Amino acid sequence: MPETVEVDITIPNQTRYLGLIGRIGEDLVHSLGRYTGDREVLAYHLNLVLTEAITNAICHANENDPNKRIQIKISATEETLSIKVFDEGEGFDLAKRQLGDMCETDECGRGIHIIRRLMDQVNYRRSDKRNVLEMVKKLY
Amino acid sequence: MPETVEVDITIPNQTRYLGLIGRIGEDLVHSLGRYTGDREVLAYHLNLVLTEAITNAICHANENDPNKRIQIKISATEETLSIKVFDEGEGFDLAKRQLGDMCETDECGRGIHIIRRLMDQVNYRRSDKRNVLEMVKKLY
Amino acid sequence: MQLKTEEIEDIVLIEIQEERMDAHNSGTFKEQMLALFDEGKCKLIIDLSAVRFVDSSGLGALVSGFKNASAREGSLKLCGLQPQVRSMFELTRLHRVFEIFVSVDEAQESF
Amino acid sequence: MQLKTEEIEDIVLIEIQEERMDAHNSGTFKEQMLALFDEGKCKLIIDLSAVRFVDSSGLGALVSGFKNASAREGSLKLCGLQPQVRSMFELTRLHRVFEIFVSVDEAQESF
Ligand SMILES: Nc1ncnc2c1ncn2[C@@H]1O[C@H](COP(=O)(O)OP(=O)(O)O)[C@@H](O)[C@H]1O
Ligand SMILES: Nc1ncnc2c1ncn2[C@@H]1O[C@H](COP(=O)(O)OP(=O)(O)O)[C@@H](O)[C@H]1O
Repeated sequence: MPETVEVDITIPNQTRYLGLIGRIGEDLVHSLGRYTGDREVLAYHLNLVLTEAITNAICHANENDPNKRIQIKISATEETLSIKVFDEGEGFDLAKRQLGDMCETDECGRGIHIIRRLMDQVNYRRSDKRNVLEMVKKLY
Repeated sequence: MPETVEVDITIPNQTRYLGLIGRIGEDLVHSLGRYTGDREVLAYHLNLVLTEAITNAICHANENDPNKRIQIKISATEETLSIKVFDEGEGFDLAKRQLGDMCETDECGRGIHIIRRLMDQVNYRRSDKRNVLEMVKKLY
Repeated sequence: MQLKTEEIEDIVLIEIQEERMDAHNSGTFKEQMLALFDEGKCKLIIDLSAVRFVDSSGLGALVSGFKNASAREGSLKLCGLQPQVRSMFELTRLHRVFEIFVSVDEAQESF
Repeated sequence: MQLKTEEIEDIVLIEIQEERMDAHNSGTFKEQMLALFDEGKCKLIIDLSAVRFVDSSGLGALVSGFKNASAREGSLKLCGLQPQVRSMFELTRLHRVFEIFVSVDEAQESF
């Protein structure tokens, strides 16, 4: 049986919880059994992609509606980190978000690019009545 | 709608994950909206009761069997912290664990007493094919 | 956002007193900078030495300040970046946009 | 468990170099103390200043060391307790069992 840690968190649709989820991501990285890379860097990256994905879910999908909720699932094995962030919005076309669209001094539009740069697989799809952004990072 | 944070974690049946869950408990306390007491003390106490309950589940209930798993649910509102720790063991009689049974220089037997001292409600019951230790702390 | 500001002649030194810059506090930070621009201040040094984590919203707030300062013929310079924060600027290529210094003193001398 | 030990005449000073003492590492700590008792050492000072968290297993390991030291006509004394660690001894009434000192020096002088 693979040694898996699974964390499933539901938070109110508020940016004040971003720090909590980021820290939980960092804690998780520090508890990984074997990892030969730089743990501090991996911890920052996990914190970052969680923060970016949840911010989008809160602000774009759930449009800051305080009655909506965000669910986050993280699954960690010695081989892979897998993250799912669920939103209750209209959805968007991930494929259309291309780096070419942006200019260096734009104030926004960096979130998805950052996620793509740091994760090995990223996709966004409908799941029941919600949407889910799925991100996978290989650890070996 | 009450502002609730829910965390549901599943870990392998190993004491090496105690620190992770304890830290997540501390992170959660630091993200609580209103809390007028000493947060550092509450964070330590939550870390401690999680550690005690999970240690019992790993060592007594799941008897260090590496194929078993431990599930922990934490639910935090501004009023209450509620914790559930599920084990896959034979169960035990919580009511029979009384402080009178122990002597100051015993090496073990302090876990349940600590949990009872720090939490407002503690009970242990069968739940489907598992057992669950439920602990509630009032925050106001 | 918790800031400590100090004026050195026409330069405003802003020390960010937060561990984390993210979508939760960078909106306020943008407004705090706008208030300075409204007072006619347009030479800013942002000391990031206390910042351990910055996300794209935090970077966006800094870009906003940078553009506002430049539009007023001033400038916004950064200093005190922790290594992981520094690498965020490289990841997003923003190290080519900002003037980044090691210390407050070096940033100040460059004006 | 990560320890730093130093011998001062017949006293062994053990500095615990872990932030956390719990069921994951206190079994090993008990064995490490047993190894010292086997070598005939029975005067121990445990410096807990690096320890931020201790649970009932950590306390149990200390009680085990205490009883073994006493049985050999020696003693086990504690020092450097952080406030939250100190309150664990009060919660479990173990502050009435152990001799607890502020510093290593005070513990050493008491022998
Ligand atoms: N979960 C989501 N639901 C709806 N739209 C989204 C979602 N995530 C991203 N988007 C869209 O993609 C765009 C780019 O997102 P991102 O790269 O994170 O930059 P930013 O959030 O700064 O605009 C957003 O402006 C938004 O239109
Ligand atoms: N989840 C559990 N499943 C089975 N037995 C348990 C469980 N939790 C506690 N016990 C029983 O209760 C006893 C007292 O537990 P505790 O007070 O934590 O002290 P200790 O674990 O040091 O013995 C244990 O020794 C064990 O027999």
